[in-house]
Amino acid sequence: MALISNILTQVFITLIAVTGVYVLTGLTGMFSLGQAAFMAIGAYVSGLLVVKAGVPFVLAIIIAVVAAMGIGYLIGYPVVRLRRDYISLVTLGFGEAIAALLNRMTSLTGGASGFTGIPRKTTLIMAAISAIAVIALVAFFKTSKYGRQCIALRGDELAAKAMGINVTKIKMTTFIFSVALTAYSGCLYAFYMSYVDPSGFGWKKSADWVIMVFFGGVNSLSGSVIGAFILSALPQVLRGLANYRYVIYAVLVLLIINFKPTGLLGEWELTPKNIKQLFTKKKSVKNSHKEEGEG
Amino acid sequence: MSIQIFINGLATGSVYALIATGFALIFNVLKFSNFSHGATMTAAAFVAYFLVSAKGLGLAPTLIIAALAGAAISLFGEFVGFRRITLNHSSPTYFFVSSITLGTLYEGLVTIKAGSNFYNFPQFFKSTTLSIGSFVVSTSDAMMFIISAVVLVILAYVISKTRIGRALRAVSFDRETAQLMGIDSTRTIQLAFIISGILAGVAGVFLGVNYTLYPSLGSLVVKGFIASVIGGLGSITGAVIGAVLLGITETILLATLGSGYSTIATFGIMLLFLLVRPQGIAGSNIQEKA
Amino acid sequence: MGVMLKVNDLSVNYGHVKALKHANIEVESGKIVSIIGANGAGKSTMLRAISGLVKPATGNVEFMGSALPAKPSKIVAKGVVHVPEGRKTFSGLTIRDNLLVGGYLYKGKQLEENLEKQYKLFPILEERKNQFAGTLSGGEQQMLAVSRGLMSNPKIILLDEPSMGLAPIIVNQIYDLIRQIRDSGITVLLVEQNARKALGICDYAYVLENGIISLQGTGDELLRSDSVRKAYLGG
Amino acid sequence: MALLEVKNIYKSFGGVKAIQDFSIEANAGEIHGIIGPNGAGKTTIFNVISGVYPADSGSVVLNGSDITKMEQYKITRLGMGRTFQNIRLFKGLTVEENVMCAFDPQSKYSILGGLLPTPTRRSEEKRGRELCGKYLEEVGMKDYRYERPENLSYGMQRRVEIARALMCEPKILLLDEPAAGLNPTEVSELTELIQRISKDIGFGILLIEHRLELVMSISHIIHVQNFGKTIAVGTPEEVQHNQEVIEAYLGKEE
Amino acid sequence: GGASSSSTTSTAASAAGSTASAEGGEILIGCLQDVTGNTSALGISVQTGAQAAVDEINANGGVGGKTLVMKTYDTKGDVTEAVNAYITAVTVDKVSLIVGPPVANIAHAIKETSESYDVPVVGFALDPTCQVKDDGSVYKNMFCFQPSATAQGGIMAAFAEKNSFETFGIIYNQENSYSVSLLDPFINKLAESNITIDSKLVVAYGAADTDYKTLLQPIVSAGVDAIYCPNYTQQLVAIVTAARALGFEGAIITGLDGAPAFNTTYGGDCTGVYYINNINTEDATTQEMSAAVGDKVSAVNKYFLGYDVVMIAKEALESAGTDGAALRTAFEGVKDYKGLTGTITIDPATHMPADMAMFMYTYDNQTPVMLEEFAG
Ligand SMILES: Nc1ncnc2c1ncn2[C@@H]1O[C@H](COP(=O)(O)OP(=O)(O)OP(=O)(O)O)[C@@H](O)[C@H]1O
Ligand SMILES: Nc1ncnc2c1ncn2[C@@H]1O[C@H](COP(=O)(O)OP(=O)(O)OP(=O)(O)O)[C@@H](O)[C@H]1O
Ligand SMILES: [Mg+2]
Ligand SMILES: [Mg+2]
Repeated sequence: MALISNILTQVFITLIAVTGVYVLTGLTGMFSLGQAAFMAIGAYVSGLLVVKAGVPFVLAIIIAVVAAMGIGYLIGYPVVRLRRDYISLVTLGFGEAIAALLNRMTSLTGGASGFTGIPRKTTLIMAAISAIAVIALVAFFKTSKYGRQCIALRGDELAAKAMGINVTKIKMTTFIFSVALTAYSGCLYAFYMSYVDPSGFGWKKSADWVIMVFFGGVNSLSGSVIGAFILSALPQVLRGLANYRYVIYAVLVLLIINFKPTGLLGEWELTPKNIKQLFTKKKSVKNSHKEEGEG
Repeated sequence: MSIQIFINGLATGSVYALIATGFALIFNVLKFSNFSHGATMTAAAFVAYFLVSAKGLGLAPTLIIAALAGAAISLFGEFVGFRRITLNHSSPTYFFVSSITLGTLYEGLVTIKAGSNFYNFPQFFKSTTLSIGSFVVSTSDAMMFIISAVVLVILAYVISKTRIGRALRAVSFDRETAQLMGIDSTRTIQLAFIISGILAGVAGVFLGVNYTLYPSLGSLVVKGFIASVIGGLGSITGAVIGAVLLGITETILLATLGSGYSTIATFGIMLLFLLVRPQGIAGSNIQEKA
Repeated sequence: MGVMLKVNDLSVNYGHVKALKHANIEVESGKIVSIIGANGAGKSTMLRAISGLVKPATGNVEFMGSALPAKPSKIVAKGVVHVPEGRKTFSGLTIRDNLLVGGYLYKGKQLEENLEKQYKLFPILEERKNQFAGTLSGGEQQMLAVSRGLMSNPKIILLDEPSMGLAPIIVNQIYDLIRQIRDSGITVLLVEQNARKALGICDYAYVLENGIISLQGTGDELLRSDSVRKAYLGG
Repeated sequence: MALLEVKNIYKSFGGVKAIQDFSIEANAGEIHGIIGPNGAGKTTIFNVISGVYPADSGSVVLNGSDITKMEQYKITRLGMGRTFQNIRLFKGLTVEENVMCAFDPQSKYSILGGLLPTPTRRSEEKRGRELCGKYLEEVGMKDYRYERPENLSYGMQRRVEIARALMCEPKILLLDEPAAGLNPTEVSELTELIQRISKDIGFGILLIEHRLELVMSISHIIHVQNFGKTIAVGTPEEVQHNQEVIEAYLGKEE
Repeated sequence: GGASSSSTTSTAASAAGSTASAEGGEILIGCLQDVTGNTSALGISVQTGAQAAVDEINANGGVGGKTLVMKTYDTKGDVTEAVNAYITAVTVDKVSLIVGPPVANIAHAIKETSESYDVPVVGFALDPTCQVKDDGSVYKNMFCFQPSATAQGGIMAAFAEKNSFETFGIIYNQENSYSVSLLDPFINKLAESNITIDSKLVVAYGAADTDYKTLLQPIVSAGVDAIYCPNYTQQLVAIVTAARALGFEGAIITGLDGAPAFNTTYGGDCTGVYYINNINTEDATTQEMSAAVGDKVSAVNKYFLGYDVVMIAKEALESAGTDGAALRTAFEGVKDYKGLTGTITIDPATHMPADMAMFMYTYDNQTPVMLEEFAG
């Protein structure tokens, strides 16, 4: 039971970060290879505030998330103006720089030995509620004007501008939104593990999140959530297979890419309405075809 | 002293350049960053290590086997990782996902075979260093520099001047239309992967010589990535220049600021560069036409 | 002169969209044959099926008495060249490189000769030979696309809306060119929206409607047909 | 003062002088045709007016504000709508969502409404959807609003583009070859459509077109461009008989 | 080789594990190691040694008649994995004790979590902060069974001094807690004898750095007598290669990881490389045992650490049973245990060995040469 609750808590924490990546990459088409660095920022800032400054837990999280958003703004400023291919590069460099900084600021962060003594406050319930709340927020975001504009500019920036969309602003908004979510997930992580070290926030982690988003479905939030669930739980479940875990993981992802080219759910969203439609739609398609034939 | 640092930077730059050529080639054709290139380098170098070097054969056979292995691995990757994506016209983001996944797969397989131990190639060169005046250059660095330069010249010529090169570029813009010109797109893409794989194999051996051989050695691919981007995406010449500049910058910063802060400074310089010259070193700034 | 290209019972589906339903056409060698039809009737699909870009669900394509190979690149080698809808020039290649890619199957001197021939046909392409195709105006791109198709000395050329977006004077030129192409012995299969022009020039024509060949006849016959007038010639 | 005043704009790309000294004044209710051979710089005029790239010199004033160096999206919000010569609909969105995208920048709810279904958000979305319905109806595409544009034929996509441009609530509408790829019957439908919306909504239209049956029948004034220069301005009648225009553009009617 | 042995042990364990509680005939212990990942060479060596001890114990009648079963949990060099693995071990499999890692970061990761349970972790993280909290009290379950970083750094400094090296350069991995922890003890010990090291010659590097030549340049140009270089083998190989390429001919003093297989991996002449070791390779038993495992194990000293700790655990289990708190007390009371890695006495205040001897080695070309034993 402790194990399941442990795995679930971690999966929920990852889920929050992946949802952030969904907003950034899935919706807006920006690839961040430094997203995990924002998780580190969330984790370290909130942890330090509580441990070294005695700031209350909730307040520390709020400050940490806001701080990450501030840094996100600074990084986002060039990112949203540069060509799309450069985004991953800038964020990659940023991630490395953050790791270097954490290693260097030994007196504050403990450097390579890691930062210990963070009280364990994150519970399964808390992680679960957070994850559900975040998913709900992002679901609303997707169907709002923001979500639409994100998808629009992902497809064609020039046309988006011509329709009056302030492309830089929308990109900035999504970037900071996703940074906030990732940082929040970092806070929960720190207060769950009670120990953080700078090694776990490299570009491979960010890349893993991107894989989870696309594994589930290109345009589908529910797909991304399911993807994150499966892929982050998988290595835990396959624990006994030691070395083979990653091979199995990779093969699974490759299978999806080859045989389900738009991801597990594709563009389909798992909503009550859509589920209902699954059963009724087939009929309506048939009908419309008939009409066409007669017309 | 400072010239020695420059020489060291050039050496690091040559390593990056060798990584960047193979990386930029695939970027050129399929327009995506092939992050599996790193693991391909490692895997090919390991194959060569176990088949050839461990038996005491020299550098030449090692390089040949590594190149062949690289080509084979790369071709395999094209088939399982990228073929269907091109055929389905899936979003190019899938290439990214696929390439990272392939990287994980290769690294996993290498780890199963080699454990997480590390291996050192036997010493291929009679003397590991060359002295030019009062400066020292390691033999493998010098070889890498020469190989990168030669590869660059050949590739640049082939791509810009030959029939095959034109086919590669045409496929890179529009696979389907290229077929209508009588170009076998699949074959052409495979060719690009084979060349890139050969380069990966060669690069892998030299990386192994320089840094010992271990399963996650391929992480160095990010240097190739950075070099390609600042070089002007897809331009192989740009990538090589970018790689050398990156190597020199890193080395100078390392010598002056020390580790850690040099990473941060490199990031700052890169950012500044992109803001000042967003098209990269060799990229041209074409205005998008509506 | 025999039948050069024969499309037998061809059907093509995109997912559940049936774009072509058991269509049959014949193209006589040395002739211009037009296909007209509304948007979405399946005209482009027909050409795409002939040139191997889409796999037919039923039926096959015969070229000079034998079935065409499956791969588009092999089909080109047989002398069947498709100039696709929407120009599809290689935007990041120069005009010259676009043309050279068009002549991919040729090498050396023969290639140079073909290139010179095209430059003579379209002098503007020579003037701009080092400009990137992506920055050409729409019409310039269209010329480039046709010219690129001609680079591989086709036996039959499939033109998909070659006059789309061209200035009237250029449209006339293109139609002159199409005639010239035919007169030089190349068979032409022409898909057009501009039905009046297409029917005016062709030796034989087909009307596609919802994936089905609904009418066929010589250009004059169709021009005189009431239903064609109403549906495609604007009354 | 005219609604749109374009004065003496120039634009070149490297050696290509795409626009040389182009001026135009347009008012609500007017339809201006712009014709000219391929590569004459017509699309470039649109690109400059709508802010895709800045003019080398000259000025563009829309409804009293100088928009010469303004960012593209701001120009649109001031009342400029356009379609593209090569269709540029958004992939990944349905027809309705495509059109909604042009409404979204004007829609009045904040990021809070982006995250939660606030009452403002609901009422704004509803308003948007109604407008969408209206414009899609106008172009005859209402039945297809849940389709993906990439599954529609060319002509249908063109209409969706027009609906999307209308959704920007433009004062000036730029149409770049709306009839390309349509057959004569469809062209005459489009002619009616443009005339109708021009009358109903009452904005100024600039129309680039090679299909003479369209441009000659609805334009009030036609500007003829050649090699970046204006070679003639006048009523359709006048330009059709202008010798220079015939030589450069129309050719002899067969 | 490592991978296959790990999977066989774990399957054996799980097959046996199901019957353990029913019959009460078995004692399950965990082995928390990096079996994969960057430091797996160390993890696999510990695991192999521990398994050898388990097999030997079982062959001699087990622990109080019960069979000892060891199950390995892979931590993959990742702190999150480590916590997951730890929780699996203590809550699902309910192991009685855990053979801990020789890697400080992993120990750091689990030390907080381990406070909530009663399962001793008997490991080898020589960074004292893995065992001792900031306030000076100990993490109740965390033990280290080899000399601390302070001791090892001190020994190497003493050795350097004895060999009359006077000027030093240091290169260390600032992103690696093992490397960092060995830095200050060495400097401080030398300072006691009034040898100061120019801070310009103390060079840090990180995982992203590959250009050791540039890093070593100032040290080599300063013409130091010795370079102190506490790093993992892989970096050691690269650093020694670079230093020699730059023409450095002085001494290179490494930590534990300069021991074989450093010599074979490096491939060249290792003369002038000095290293510290837990074991005396001239001891007959040690020689015999290392010959038996052959080249299955790459870090021989870790093998013996694993072996010793399981042997100690056997005595503790026999005296205290499987109760966690009792076991803990038993470990705190280990006194004068004569193992293959030396005589071990645990200091209850630090959970580390008090004064434990270590050995300094060098190479003659590629052959290890034992130089002398240093008392703690
Ligand atoms: N890739 C595709 N996926 C799904 N449906 C498609 C695809 N391509 C074409 N279709 C559909 O197939 C039908 C025929 O399309 P096709 O392009 O052949 O028409 P067309 O006659 O060339 O029309 P137009 O004159 O507009 O070019 C249309 O209903 C179109 O929507
Ligand atoms: N972004 C650009 N970069 C370089 N050259 C350009 C660019 N945009 C347009 N041109 C050039 O400017 C000239 C005018 O192009 P434009 O697209 O405006 O022509 P057009 O009148 O719209 O032609 P068409 O009727 O064929 O669409 C052409 O020669 C074109 O090659
Ligand atoms: Mg078509
Ligand atoms: Mg135009």
